[in-house]
Amino acid sequence: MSLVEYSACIREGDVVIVFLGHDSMMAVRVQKGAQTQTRYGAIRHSSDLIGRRFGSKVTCSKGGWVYVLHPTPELWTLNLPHRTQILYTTDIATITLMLDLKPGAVVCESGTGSGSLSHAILRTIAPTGHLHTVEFHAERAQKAREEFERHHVAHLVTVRNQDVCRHGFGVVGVANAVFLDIPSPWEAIHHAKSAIRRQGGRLCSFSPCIEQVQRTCEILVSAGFTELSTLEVLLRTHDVRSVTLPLPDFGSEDGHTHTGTHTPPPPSSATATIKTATPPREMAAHTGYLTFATKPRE
Amino acid sequence: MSLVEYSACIREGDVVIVFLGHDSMMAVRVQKGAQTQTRYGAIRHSSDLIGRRFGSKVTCSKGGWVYVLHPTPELWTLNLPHRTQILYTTDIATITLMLDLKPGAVVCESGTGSGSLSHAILRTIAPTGHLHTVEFHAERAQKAREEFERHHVAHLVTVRNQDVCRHGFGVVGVANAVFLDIPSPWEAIHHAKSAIRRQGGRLCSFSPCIEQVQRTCEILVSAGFTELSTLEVLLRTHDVRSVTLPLPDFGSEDGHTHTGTHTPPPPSSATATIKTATPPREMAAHTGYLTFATKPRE
Amino acid sequence: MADNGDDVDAEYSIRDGDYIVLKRGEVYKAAQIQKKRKVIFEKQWFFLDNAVGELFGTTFEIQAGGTLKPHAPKQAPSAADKEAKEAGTDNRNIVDDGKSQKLTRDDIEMLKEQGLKGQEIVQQLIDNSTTFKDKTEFAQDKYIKKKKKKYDNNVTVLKPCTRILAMMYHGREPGKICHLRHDTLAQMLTLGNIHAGSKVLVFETCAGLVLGAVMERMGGYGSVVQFYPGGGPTRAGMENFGFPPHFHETLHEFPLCKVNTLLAGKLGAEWGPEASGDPQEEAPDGAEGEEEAPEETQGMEVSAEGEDSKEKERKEKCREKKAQERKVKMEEKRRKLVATAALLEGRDADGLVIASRFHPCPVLLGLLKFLAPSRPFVVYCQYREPLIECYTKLREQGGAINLRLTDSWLRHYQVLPNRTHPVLLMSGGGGYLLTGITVATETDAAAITTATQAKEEEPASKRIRLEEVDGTSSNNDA
Amino acid sequence: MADNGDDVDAEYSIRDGDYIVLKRGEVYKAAQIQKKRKVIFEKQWFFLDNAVGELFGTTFEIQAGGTLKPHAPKQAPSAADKEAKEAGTDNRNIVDDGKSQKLTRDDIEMLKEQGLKGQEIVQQLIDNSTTFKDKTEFAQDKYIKKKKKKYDNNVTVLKPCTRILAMMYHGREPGKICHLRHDTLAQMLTLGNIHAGSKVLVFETCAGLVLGAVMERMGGYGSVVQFYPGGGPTRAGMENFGFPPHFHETLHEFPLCKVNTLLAGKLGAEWGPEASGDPQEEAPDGAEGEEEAPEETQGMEVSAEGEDSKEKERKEKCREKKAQERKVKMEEKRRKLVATAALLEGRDADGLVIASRFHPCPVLLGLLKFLAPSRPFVVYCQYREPLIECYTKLREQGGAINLRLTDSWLRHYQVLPNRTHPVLLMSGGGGYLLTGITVATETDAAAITTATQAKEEEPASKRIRLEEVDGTSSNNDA
Repeated sequence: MSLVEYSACIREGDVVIVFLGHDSMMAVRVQKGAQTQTRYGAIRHSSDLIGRRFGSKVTCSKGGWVYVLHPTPELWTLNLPHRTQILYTTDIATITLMLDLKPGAVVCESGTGSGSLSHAILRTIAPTGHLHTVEFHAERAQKAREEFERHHVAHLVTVRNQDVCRHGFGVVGVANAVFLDIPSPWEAIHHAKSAIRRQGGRLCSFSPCIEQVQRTCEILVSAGFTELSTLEVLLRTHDVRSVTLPLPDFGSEDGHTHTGTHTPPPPSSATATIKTATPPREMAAHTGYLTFATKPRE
Repeated sequence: MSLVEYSACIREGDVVIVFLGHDSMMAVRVQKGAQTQTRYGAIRHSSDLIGRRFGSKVTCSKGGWVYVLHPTPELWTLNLPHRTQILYTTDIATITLMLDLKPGAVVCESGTGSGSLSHAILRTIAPTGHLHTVEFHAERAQKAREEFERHHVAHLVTVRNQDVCRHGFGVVGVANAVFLDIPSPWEAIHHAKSAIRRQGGRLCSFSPCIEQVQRTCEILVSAGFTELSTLEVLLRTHDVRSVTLPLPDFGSEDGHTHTGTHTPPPPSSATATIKTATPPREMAAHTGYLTFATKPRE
Repeated sequence: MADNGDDVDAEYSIRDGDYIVLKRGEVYKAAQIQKKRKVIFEKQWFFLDNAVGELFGTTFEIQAGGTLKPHAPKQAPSAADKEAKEAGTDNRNIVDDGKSQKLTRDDIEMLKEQGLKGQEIVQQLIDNSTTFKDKTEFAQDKYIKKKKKKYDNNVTVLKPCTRILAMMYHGREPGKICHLRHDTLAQMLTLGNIHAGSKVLVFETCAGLVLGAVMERMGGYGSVVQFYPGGGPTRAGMENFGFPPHFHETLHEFPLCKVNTLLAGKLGAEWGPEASGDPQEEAPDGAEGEEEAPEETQGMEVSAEGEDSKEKERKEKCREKKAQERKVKMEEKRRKLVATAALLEGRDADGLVIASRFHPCPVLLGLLKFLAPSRPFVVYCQYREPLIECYTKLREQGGAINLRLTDSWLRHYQVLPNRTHPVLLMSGGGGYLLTGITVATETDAAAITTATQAKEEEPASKRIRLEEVDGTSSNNDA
Repeated sequence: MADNGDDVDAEYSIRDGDYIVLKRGEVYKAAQIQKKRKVIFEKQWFFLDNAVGELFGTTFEIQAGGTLKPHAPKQAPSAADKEAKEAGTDNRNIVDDGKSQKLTRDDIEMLKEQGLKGQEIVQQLIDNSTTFKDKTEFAQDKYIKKKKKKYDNNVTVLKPCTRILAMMYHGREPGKICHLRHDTLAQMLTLGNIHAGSKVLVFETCAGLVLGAVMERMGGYGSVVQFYPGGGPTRAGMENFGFPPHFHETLHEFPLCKVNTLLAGKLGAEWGPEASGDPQEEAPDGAEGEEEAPEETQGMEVSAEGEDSKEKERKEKCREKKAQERKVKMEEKRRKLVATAALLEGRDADGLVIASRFHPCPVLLGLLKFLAPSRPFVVYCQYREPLIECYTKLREQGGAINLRLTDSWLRHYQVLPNRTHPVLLMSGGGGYLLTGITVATETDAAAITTATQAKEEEPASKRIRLEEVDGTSSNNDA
């Protein structure tokens, strides 16, 4: 198992996603002899997980069953330990496309945070690209390093514990793309610029507040970035379901409703059933503004 | 005919909406002996309009036909002469509800602009309310007055030609609600406050740019307004249509497709038809931010 | 029209029996002022007695024993909404050791005893939280909301209106109003051109909220006909508006199950003043149904028991009295039905508003027949598919133009210095609307004559004329 | 990995034969560098010859005779996007007298002769418009766009990529790509976990754009199987990416009409290396169809005419040669089909991406069988209803979890000092996605064995192992 390559079967040391049901999952590190408690009972790693094919149904000790899934960056995003606010898949997908990421790309990121985006970047730039990720918070940087090791992607990433606004990304002229998710992105723009190759590249800054976007755009323009584009993407999940609608009873022309005993079946209980999809009662209305820009060739 | 009361039949002097087809309409002032040219030919007012019931089908001189509709504020909004950018029905509906407008309400508005919102306000506050509308531009104020006369609502409205930021609404302590659609709403907030009754009332400010909203909100708070709420409403129209989707031909198990001559009818041309509704290719993404606030009782 | 004196304060004063809305933050609850009656709101109970005589919009503090004490104006809600917040932009420095709150439970109790108000306690909690400043804004808001809810003891008394009641229902019980969002209701009222003096048809199963909203916009002028399924119309939501009595006189009701009879022109023959119509025969009908049923069942149970003659006599009298009452009631009902039928027979209504859990297609096609030409109609449905069907059927049968199937998108903003952004959560959907305008169909010639005749017999309320303005060109009236 | 020297400029240099994208403002057009070949873009024609040797990203000025002259870097696009604008907030002072532009047509011609560039002319027009400053921002933008389009003679040459091509297709020919919006494509690639080294199945009728996007994300590692309906796969959109040759070696194709044969396990028997399979029999088949048809028709027409013997002989030879060619072609085709079948037979593909004008339900249910368990799939459809059906069917038959039906909403912002607001127009919808993850069904035990065996026979490209990292616990591998 690796977060950038599929395997068929579960091995010791793997991180697997235990799928308990709709919107209920957990990430589990597989260890010989270990047990994991779920609401359906315990999963014994040695007999229930190791050697099993990813995607298998596993019966827990109480008789309930779960599926064990191969981790992907997207499943990891839903199950990772939060050390910060994280980026979710909708934004990540947009960032990945708009930064032109692909295998072989060199990317700079700050901050690493909980590593949600980092894993998605690594998946896309593997096997020949590299991620330089900078995290201000020492403990978080260390935890990220450990996760990258566990997910077998450590060779693709360099984690630096420093302040990107002061000390930049630690590399110059190598990046195809830079991503910023920091409180004052405008303070890191010149570092971002110098990190990008002289042949040009792409930049993305993620900010929750419009004032941050405004300051960032101003600096981006003055730093010579072009093709500025600020956007928002919202994903809406629809609940597919059958809905039964009663049909109105307008009565017969002679003034009686059809509910009388002599006209079965009573149409006042007549219904029509439709298949439909309904939006959620509440959904994310905002995560942040995504500002993209191009550094033209020097 | 009046924009605040329905009539059954068309009379001379009425403004009627000639409905030519999907999204194609025009407002016409009915005058004895007059003619109106349409792409379907001429409409002769005396014989084709006067005395006819609203909603009738009228045959034009070239044989094509149109419907003549009773004007409503909503149809007027779609057909009025643009003297400025105008407010559209989606925002108007939200403004009307959120300002608690109803018959008898006294409303202050600035600027009058093309009168799109004014007519909708008048419809809602008639027959016992009053609209005080202030327009900076003299010619526009005059045109608005003339329109109100023609639409038989002049008794419900006072048009003032002045700068609301300098001279306010011309009334004090009478308004249930104030609406601002001006470049610097923050300069009119104190006038708005004094125009509202001492028992309290509602305020709405419409601004296209977020910086205007920020400045306005700041002043609203310092002026003692409460329950500040900034929002956006976007309406999306869906095109209802039938769509025919081809079904894939996976072939038979013996390796031949069903297109052979011996298996009629050929399923490779099999299709499924569904009824669906599709969003427009392009739609309005922004008109302005609506900021609402309450002036508490004094 | 415009008034500015002390004399109008009466209009703004809270009186015994008034319908009101309680508010705390974004939470609303409809209630009625009833003395010595306990009200429960946000897990707190109190009495509204002290609200009487105060002005609408007053914020009260809930004191020991559930009595209300009015705040001075100004001081109240705005201040409570502004915390001195200083947000961290991420949780960079937060180490969760369970020791972030320096105030103990005892400390808080002491603050309460010292007379600190809810908002002040929340501010104390914020000031004494070592991690608050470093929390992200989202986390701060969550924290404040949680604490506020726990320690807030303010409640504001508001005058009900469509805006507030629509937000209340959508927030508390969206299922009761078919998930109709307030901005969608706003579109309905405007696109339906609901206004004073018109004759509007309403069919809704939104607890009466839509009916109330329509009546508010009518302002007591004109007439509203509420169609209803089953036993009787639902009006709780409308009652919450607390309309003055004359508003209720403009409201009429008509059972769905009589629509076909009416359309066939047979209602008059059967129910008109000439036909005496046996009410007994009508009793088991759906139009009566639910309301009457329990009473009758009770009666039958009692008569099945063995009784002595005195008791029997009493029962007999009681039964006779009840029968008499029922007869009077039925007669009243008949009279009202006939009056409502007269409003509909002209097929010249000015507007139609549908918002129900019923399949909108048959409802719309049925009720559209009562509209005059050149009048708008609006149909709300929580789901898209039924309105696609409506649209298709209407296009097939004609008689309606300018059909629009729409949905809307509503987002709120937080506007604060350097922290402006959309509010983080929004409603996923506000339902769908189908709107259109009726037009005369080819075969309308006859109908027009009928309608014009019927118009003369309409109630006066429908015909409030602004003669001084409208009459200028009446010589040209055909 | 990280490189920073002049040596890598080659990668960024435009060469003859390169696939490129032309850009002006928000308008894109895919093209190929072909010397002396006229290109038409935005109603202007020119030759791309002078682009050869320049770097991607260069902006050129179109000069007289259609030759391109490169701008110096920096000077180009950013400046052109910034007008010194001063917007009126309404049209308060605009009186439309048709005299608002002080420059005459002759003046403009003179400016052109003086060598003023498009952007400069537009600025002149703005400066000489008496009403420009008073126009609303929206009207100003419209004015500038119109004038720019008329006088702009710059064009930028870009290296193709998914982002640019997706925006190009959506902007120019959305019908060709089933109205797939670029943000929706972004979701597909990410939710499909498309990455180097995996085996991905694609079925699309989006001109090859989706195929190209998948291949870009695979980076030439792994394998892609494109299923196709009718005569052959559509790949124009993929060609526009200009992938290096080794990318094409990872691309395989399989006709939809052979899916059932393959699933029945009968393809090997009929098409395998043992069976010689008469290619003639196969020719009229759908798998061949369109491509071959015109050729054959022509041949038949010719043979019907009367001819002398020499001519006949020549024709005969020609025919023989053609038959021979066809046979070779068929053999090649057979070989490829068998190879692709081998990729599919193990039913262990890593991803499935569907985006077509076909009803997605049968397509999805059919192709899902080729996926290994615990693998994501994504289905795009322009319409909602077919995906509701997919969802329902999948829930019934099982084998997939975490099903999500989604749509997305995309809005752009104008960020300018004191004029920040959402861009005034947006796309009404980006289509719908159904995503999910496959799981083993109860009856999979047998399939697992088969799949594991099949894995050994897979092409090496599928199995790029990062042994140094991944091998640490291989002793635990079952």
